[in-house]
Amino acid sequence: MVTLPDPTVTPAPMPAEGSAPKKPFLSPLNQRRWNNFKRNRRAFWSLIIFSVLFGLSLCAELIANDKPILVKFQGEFYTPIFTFYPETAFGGDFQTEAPYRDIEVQCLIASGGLEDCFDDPEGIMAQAETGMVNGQAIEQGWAIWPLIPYSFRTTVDRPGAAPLPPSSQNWLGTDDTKRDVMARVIYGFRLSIMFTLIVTTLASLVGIAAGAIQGYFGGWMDLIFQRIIEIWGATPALYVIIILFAILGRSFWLLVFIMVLFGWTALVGVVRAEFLRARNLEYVRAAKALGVSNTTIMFRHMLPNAMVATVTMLPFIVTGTIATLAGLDFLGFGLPSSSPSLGELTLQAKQNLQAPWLGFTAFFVFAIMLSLLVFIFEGVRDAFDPRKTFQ
Amino acid sequence: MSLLEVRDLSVSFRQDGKLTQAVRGVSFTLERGETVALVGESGSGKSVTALSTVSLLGDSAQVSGSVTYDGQQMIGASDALLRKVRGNDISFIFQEPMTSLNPLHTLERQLSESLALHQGLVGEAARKRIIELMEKVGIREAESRLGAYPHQLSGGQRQRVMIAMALANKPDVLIADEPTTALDVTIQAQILDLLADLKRTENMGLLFITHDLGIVRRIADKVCVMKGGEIVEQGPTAQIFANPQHDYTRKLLAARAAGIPSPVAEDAPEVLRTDNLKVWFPIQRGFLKRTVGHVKAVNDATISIRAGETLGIVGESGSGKTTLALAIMRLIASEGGITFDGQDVRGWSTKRLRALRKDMQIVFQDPFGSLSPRMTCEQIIAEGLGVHGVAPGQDKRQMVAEMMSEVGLNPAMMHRYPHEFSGGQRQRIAIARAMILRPKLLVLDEPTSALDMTVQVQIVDLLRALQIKYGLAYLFISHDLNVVRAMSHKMIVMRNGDVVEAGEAQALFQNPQTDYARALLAAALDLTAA
Amino acid sequence: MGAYILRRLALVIPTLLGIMIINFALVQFVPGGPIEQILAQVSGQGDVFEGFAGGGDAGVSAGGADSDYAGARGLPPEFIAQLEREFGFDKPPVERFFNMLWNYMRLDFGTSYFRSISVIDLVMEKLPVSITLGLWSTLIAYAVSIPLGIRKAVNDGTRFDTWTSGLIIVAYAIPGFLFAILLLVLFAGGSYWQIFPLRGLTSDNFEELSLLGKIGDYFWHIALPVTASTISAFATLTLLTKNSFLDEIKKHYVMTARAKGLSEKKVLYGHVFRNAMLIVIAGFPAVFIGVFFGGSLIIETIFSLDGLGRLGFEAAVARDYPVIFGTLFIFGLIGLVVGILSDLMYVLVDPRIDFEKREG
Amino acid sequence: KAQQTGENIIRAHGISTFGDLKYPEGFAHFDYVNPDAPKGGTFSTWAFGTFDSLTPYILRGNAASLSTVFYDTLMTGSLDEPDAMYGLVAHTIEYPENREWAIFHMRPEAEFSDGTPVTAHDVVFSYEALRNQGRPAYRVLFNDFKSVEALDDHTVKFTFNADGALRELPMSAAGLPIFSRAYYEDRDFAESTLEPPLGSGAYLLDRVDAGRSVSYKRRDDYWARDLNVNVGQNNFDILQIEYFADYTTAFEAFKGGAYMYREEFMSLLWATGYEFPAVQSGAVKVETLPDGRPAGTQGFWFNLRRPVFEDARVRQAIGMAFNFEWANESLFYGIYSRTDSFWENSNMQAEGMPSEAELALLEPLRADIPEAVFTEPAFSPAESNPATVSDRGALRKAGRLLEEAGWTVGDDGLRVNSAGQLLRIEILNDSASFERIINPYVENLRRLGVDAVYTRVDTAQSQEREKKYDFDMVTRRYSMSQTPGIELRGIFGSDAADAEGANNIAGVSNPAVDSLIRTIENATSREDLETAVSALDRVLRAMHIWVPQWYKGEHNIAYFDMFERPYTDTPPPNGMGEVSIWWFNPDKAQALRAAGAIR
Ligand SMILES: Nc1ncnc2c1ncn2[C@@H]1O[C@H](COP(=O)(O)OP(=O)(O)OP(=O)(O)O)[C@@H](O)[C@H]1O
Ligand SMILES: Nc1ncnc2c1ncn2[C@@H]1O[C@H](COP(=O)(O)OP(=O)(O)OP(=O)(O)O)[C@@H](O)[C@H]1O
Ligand SMILES: [Mg+2]
Ligand SMILES: [Mg+2]
Repeated sequence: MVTLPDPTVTPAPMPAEGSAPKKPFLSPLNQRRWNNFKRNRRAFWSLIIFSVLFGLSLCAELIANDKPILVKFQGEFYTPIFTFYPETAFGGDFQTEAPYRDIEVQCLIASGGLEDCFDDPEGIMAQAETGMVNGQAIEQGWAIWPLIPYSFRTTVDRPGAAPLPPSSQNWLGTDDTKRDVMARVIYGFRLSIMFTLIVTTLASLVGIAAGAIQGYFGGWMDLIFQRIIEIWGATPALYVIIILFAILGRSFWLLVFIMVLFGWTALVGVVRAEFLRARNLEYVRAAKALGVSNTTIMFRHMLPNAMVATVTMLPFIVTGTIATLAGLDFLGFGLPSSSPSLGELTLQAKQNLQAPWLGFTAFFVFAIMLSLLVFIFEGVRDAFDPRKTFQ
Repeated sequence: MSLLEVRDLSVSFRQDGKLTQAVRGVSFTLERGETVALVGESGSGKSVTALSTVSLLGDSAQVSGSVTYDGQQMIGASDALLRKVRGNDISFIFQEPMTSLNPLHTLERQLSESLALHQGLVGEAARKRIIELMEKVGIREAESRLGAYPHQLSGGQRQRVMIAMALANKPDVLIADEPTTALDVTIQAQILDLLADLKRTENMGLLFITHDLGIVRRIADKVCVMKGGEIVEQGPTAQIFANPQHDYTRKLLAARAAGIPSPVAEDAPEVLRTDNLKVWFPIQRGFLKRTVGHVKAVNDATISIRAGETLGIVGESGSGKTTLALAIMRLIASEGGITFDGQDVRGWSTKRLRALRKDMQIVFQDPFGSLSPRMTCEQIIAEGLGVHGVAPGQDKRQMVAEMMSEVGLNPAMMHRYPHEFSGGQRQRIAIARAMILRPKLLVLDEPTSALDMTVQVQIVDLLRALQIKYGLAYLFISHDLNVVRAMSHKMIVMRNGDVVEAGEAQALFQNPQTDYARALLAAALDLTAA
Repeated sequence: MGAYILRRLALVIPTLLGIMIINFALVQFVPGGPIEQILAQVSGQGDVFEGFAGGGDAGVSAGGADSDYAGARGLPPEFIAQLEREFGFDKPPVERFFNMLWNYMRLDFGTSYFRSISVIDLVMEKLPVSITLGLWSTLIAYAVSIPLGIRKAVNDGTRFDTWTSGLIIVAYAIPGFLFAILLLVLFAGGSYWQIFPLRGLTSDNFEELSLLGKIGDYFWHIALPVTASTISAFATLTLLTKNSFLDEIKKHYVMTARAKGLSEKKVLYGHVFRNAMLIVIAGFPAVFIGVFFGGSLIIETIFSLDGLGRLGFEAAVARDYPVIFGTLFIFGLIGLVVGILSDLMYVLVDPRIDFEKREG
Repeated sequence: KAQQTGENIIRAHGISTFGDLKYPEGFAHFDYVNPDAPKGGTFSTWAFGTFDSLTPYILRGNAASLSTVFYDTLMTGSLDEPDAMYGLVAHTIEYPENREWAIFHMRPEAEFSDGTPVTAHDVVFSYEALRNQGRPAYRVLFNDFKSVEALDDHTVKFTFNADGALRELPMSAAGLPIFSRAYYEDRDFAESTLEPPLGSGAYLLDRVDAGRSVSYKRRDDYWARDLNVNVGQNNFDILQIEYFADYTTAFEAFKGGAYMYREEFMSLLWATGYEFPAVQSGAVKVETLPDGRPAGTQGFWFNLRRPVFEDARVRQAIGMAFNFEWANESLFYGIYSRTDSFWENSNMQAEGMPSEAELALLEPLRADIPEAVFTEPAFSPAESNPATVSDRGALRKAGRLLEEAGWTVGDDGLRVNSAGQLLRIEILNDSASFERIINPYVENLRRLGVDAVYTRVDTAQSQEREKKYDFDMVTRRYSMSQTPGIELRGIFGSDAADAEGANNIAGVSNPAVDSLIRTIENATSREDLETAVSALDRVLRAMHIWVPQWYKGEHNIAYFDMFERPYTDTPPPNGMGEVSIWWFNPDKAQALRAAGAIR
């Protein structure tokens, strides 16, 4: 049998031909997609920035906290972020957790636990720098503080009425409860992103699957399923939230659950429509002829081609989820108000027009997050577009 | 000044950062009233050359060189100029009619658009002209077909719509990229006559891309032979045929599917039989889609194939061949019995059928449409292996590479997406996909229509070899009676959904019983003889 | 198809029934009911909008208000019992449910617990606001987004694409109510430019205006709220259009259309549009109805517009069950019909589509 | 002075709780009015939300602000006495000393705006309408009414239940609005409507734009226009109320001159918002005026039914963790003052050590009263350090109290008792504006080792939980009367401690308190009353049944400089009378208009 070499292609050695089964990390196709993605500079950098931001926010406790990362006290090391120490451990008088931000406690740490700290902490601390207090040698201690010495629930000691404008102490000012906005944004970013990623992933998976099944099989499956969704869609989420909150108490995971419960229908319609159309296409018939199972046809053959709407909407569903959360916070049905939610920040921005830094912060966080997501997903779309070519 | 002059045309495609050159340094001219035939190996750049004449290639293509129409430079021309020229002065018949029609527009709309655009013809006048055009290209009951959507037409019907569309405005230049592949010989002859007519009366220049050397000999004034992106030889038709210079040309002229299939063992078991198979498509009208009648696509088809046997199906375009094939594969609803491998699969659930699918495969008439656009060639060919757990433990990629070589594709292209192949290459991917499973029954719906002679011979040889080796049964649908003859043991002739004649292939060829079959075979001989 | 439509229509009733059952059951578990709401009002609390309308200063604002003297004495149990009787809570839930169904069957949706107005009238009262906000913002969003998305698809990756993306994303990211407040303070408040009115759909003297004056007055009033509610609406639609077009624009039939010599616009709108925009087109009935029955709680609040957004929220929080059930029923019914229309649109857009069961 | 007739029947032109009246029969006008106040102009202010009804007396509907102006009452109060009433529709009231009934003699000239006379039958009808279909407040009130009958066309007699709050009942009766019986013959009193109602009052409906604005116009033919109780009052031609659904919008509207008068309730706006152009140019006057009424009694109330709160030391300690000084400076712009008494901002609140008179009341009850009442000055929360939320000193003291009460700190920094039970309290709240106050408080409590949680629910749910006493701490505000009486039973009485849905939210159940309430109810003179209230205040404060919050004893107002009033900077104690005794100065208005400040 003659094999005609294809003239248009510079004969390249077969990848992985004959050689040992050393599989590359990515299949060639995925490699091609990844290369396409990388070639979209905007998407690529968005992904990097987003990952860095998210990664940083994951260690929010180390970046913004009202406890030191590391304390040396009387020769011993303490890690307050991870362990509970009563104030008495540092020579204080409370058995409750040491309030490390209190000047007294800072003095105790610096001076190795001198009683005098309760009377004149500033003075003792100044002396402690020298290693001698009132003529006596002390065991000097120190504490390493996070970059932002506030947690999301720490009230800042700064004179004046909240919200306080940005200053060297609070880079983005404080909110209306005198909490550091920067710290809250860091934690809030993490919380919102975690929340939305979990919710979006779950809701989209369920929604896409449901839409796919309905659109693909049609008939009674579609008819009944759609009615169920209609009934479900007419259920006032607010009441379900109220009921579940009343029974189970407000919590992150409960809200996740509720949002998935009510969020999954968002994609069903579009996916169903795309599938209703795509199931008539020739390549689906071809796949059937090949004996490919329904699930594989749906998810390998049809979904990638029916994903336009989904991929386009995903970043918006992601931010939309944050917005919904914000809306719930707004109406008082969201996360507990001490939680660092971006929604609460926007609400405060509305309530405090005289404090524009709140609104600007909220806006920038949303804008940055959304832009990054949109650009990333644009890159993903392009990467999966077989016809997309890059210069 | 020539009507169309191509100078030093080169085209490269960008994929994944690399450039691959598809056409290099192609030059030729086309005069008024002249027919230039572009022949050559599948994947040699014919379609790309044709498309670049009016800048229809996508963004990924880089075109250099010059193409002038009537003295106007087309490469890099303004949109306005291109728009004026396209459709009116230079018309196109695309290679793949199945995917080239807007799926959501009715025939009437597709056709009337050109008329309205360049001739300002609307309303009743346009309608009359459309019907006239459709009848010219041999679509019967044209009036009732006006409201049909492309997916309701057979492959050949779609191709004819494409042709009608191209001819609607009486262009100066017609570029026809394999315009008759899906047509039976009778219609083919009719179309060729029509083209010749136009050429004569309107002084039209015709750039004709085809694999059918018979046609070339019959209508071309000049022939350009392409291989590997270059024109390796060009000259007047008679000269080329009489005295080919290039190796490839010689090989091409010599190639021809010949011989007859080796006989089937007497005791070969029956793989498939159908009993009075019937497929009627409802004709629906109005918003509520009331059924007002039926297109009787297949009526009472009773066939049977044994292992190692090939059943050839011929018949005019639209006679129900594809429909029959699909029904046998249980891909569309049908009435009547289907027995596969001794089991009556009529009432089987799709799930149950799935296991059987390994043993019954089909090569679709529309290869492009049948390839998932977002899967690479490798994934497409290998998919069946995974689904059916064929040859576990073997390196799938290796198997795919071998299969690709066998059908004449360079395995290095396995990471490309379907749209990055030529028409013939796609067809071969579809064949490879089916063959890699070594099914007991293979339905081939016009599997060689887009292949040049050399590759065609290769494929026919391959099919025959595999048939002998594995005892495969083929259902072979084709308009190319040569190939049918070379492949088939038995044969049926279809017309308007009915099987009008059935029997041993050789006997039928020698001695057709019905008028229809006789006419069909005569036309074929006529064409080849011309 | 006819059979399918019949099936769909036949399913409307069980679906509605399902909606009513679920909601009725749900409501049985909601802590606090209309009576609690009345009690709260009696003791001077319970304004449902206070929380986000920016009011309230931790209770002090309630000062001076003549709160009910009786609030200090506690309501007599007989009174509560009487209220329960009035609201029908003395009957078992099942009986109440069937009563309600019976009434609904006669298209009697009852009256609000808290106002002497039938649910239908209440909805009608709020409609103008909702229609105004919905209609104009939808129109604007569609009129801008679709052409923009198409242009972005054609110019994919160019500078134009980048900056328009940036713009719509930023617009989307602006919290709508902040933007609304900003507009209000800048263009309607007393500190900057007092160009637009602060609230309402029309002026006090609307009746006396000439027709042209009326139209002008109307648009003058809705300029700010519509701007505020539209600002974020472009992003999704634009990008959806763009991406759908990107998917479609390189297909063969587009090449065919080009080869016919059609202008780019005709190719895009005449050929690609219908193929690419199935979802958008078919979603239109829903959007269109959304226009009528959508509500934007916060925009309505800020511009003191009394629309369905506020009605819905108020009814939910105040536990005004007749209003809740009534609106649910009416909107549910309309939603179901629109669902059918929207599915028919699919078929109209793409004749290949059907809803029959497919052999897998 | 009221004149005595026969067997202790009193006939007078007015009535008050203890019988003392500032104004004699035939007085010319109230002291606080300007009898020559010019009539004219428009007074406009704003209201929150929307309205859909003009009848404020029924449950249905959201009545428009000021929609009581349509109606006259039998008698009317004065702004400079706590509880005195003088004849309006009635010229004379007649009642026995024990006040078991009251007869009102009505002025024959009184007429509704359609010219029909106001008769005793209308009063009876009004009573019945309110009793059967009116707001719940009336039904509660009418529990103490035995009957109302028209003795003749112009004489109506109210008879009260002997065990009711007889001291106040005649005044309650005198304050009822009078509806026209004829008018309601073909109308349903219980339905809310925007139809202009028929009354006999000084104003008529001018125009109503449903939900957006309502205005009332002065009647020139008002029958009581020159009556002494009305002299110098009802000066504006038009009273107009603009509705806004959003506070910011409302404020912006004021800045832009959409309405002319605004009382500011938000510290935030008051502190930061009033520097807009119109203020700077002097077109808008910004003033702070004292408020003479008892401030609302607002605080976090403990649910004394809960075992954790059994020990008063626990309650006191939890109170100490609330740093009001910080909150005031950090959250309220320093505008509020700390509440320490239940009768804040009034002379009834307890001060220092108990007086002789108080001791006389308290001594017999000593057994049931915390000892501190006798040994320490009336309890006031200690001041905390405003610079930081958690005042170490306060927390240290609180911690000590908790330790004494047996709650010691465990290994995780939270307090447990000897039974190993966690000191856990839940603060229930339904209002967004409290979050910023509760959150730091909760943080502070946690620092104290109290496992405090904060739960936000919606109003109906919070009402339900309060009704069932399912909370540990909750914010509640009671408006205290200037003449406290029987309502105290509801708030602090042991009868109300356990009944579901009662008003005694804290669940106070103490015989001494009950006894003091009875003393208050039965007080026969204002001095006695004040002594008893002050004693009760002292006792309640020593019991630590709440964590008092804050109050604002003043009005913050801003208005376009076109209104004038009969006082300079001390309004009558019971109100500023901005709609009733202020008047319009057209010259000033003209000047403003000329300056472009208003349109
Ligand atoms: N979905 C459909 N709805 C209605 N009619 C259809 C449909 N599919 C095919 N037909 C009609 O059925 C007839 C047979 O079509 P079929 O595709 O089987 O023809 P064919 O023999 O394969 O022709 P060709 O050689 O042109 O491919 C044609 O007239 C075609 O128009
Ligand atoms: N978009 C594309 N990207 C990359 N390569 C392409 C693309 N389109 C075509 N090619 C390659 O260019 C070469 C020429 O293709 P062309 O379609 O012109 O072949 P052809 O001569 O028409 O063949 P056939 O007879 O099979 O239709 C082929 O090797 C094909 O694989
Ligand atoms: Mg080709
Ligand atoms: Mg066919």
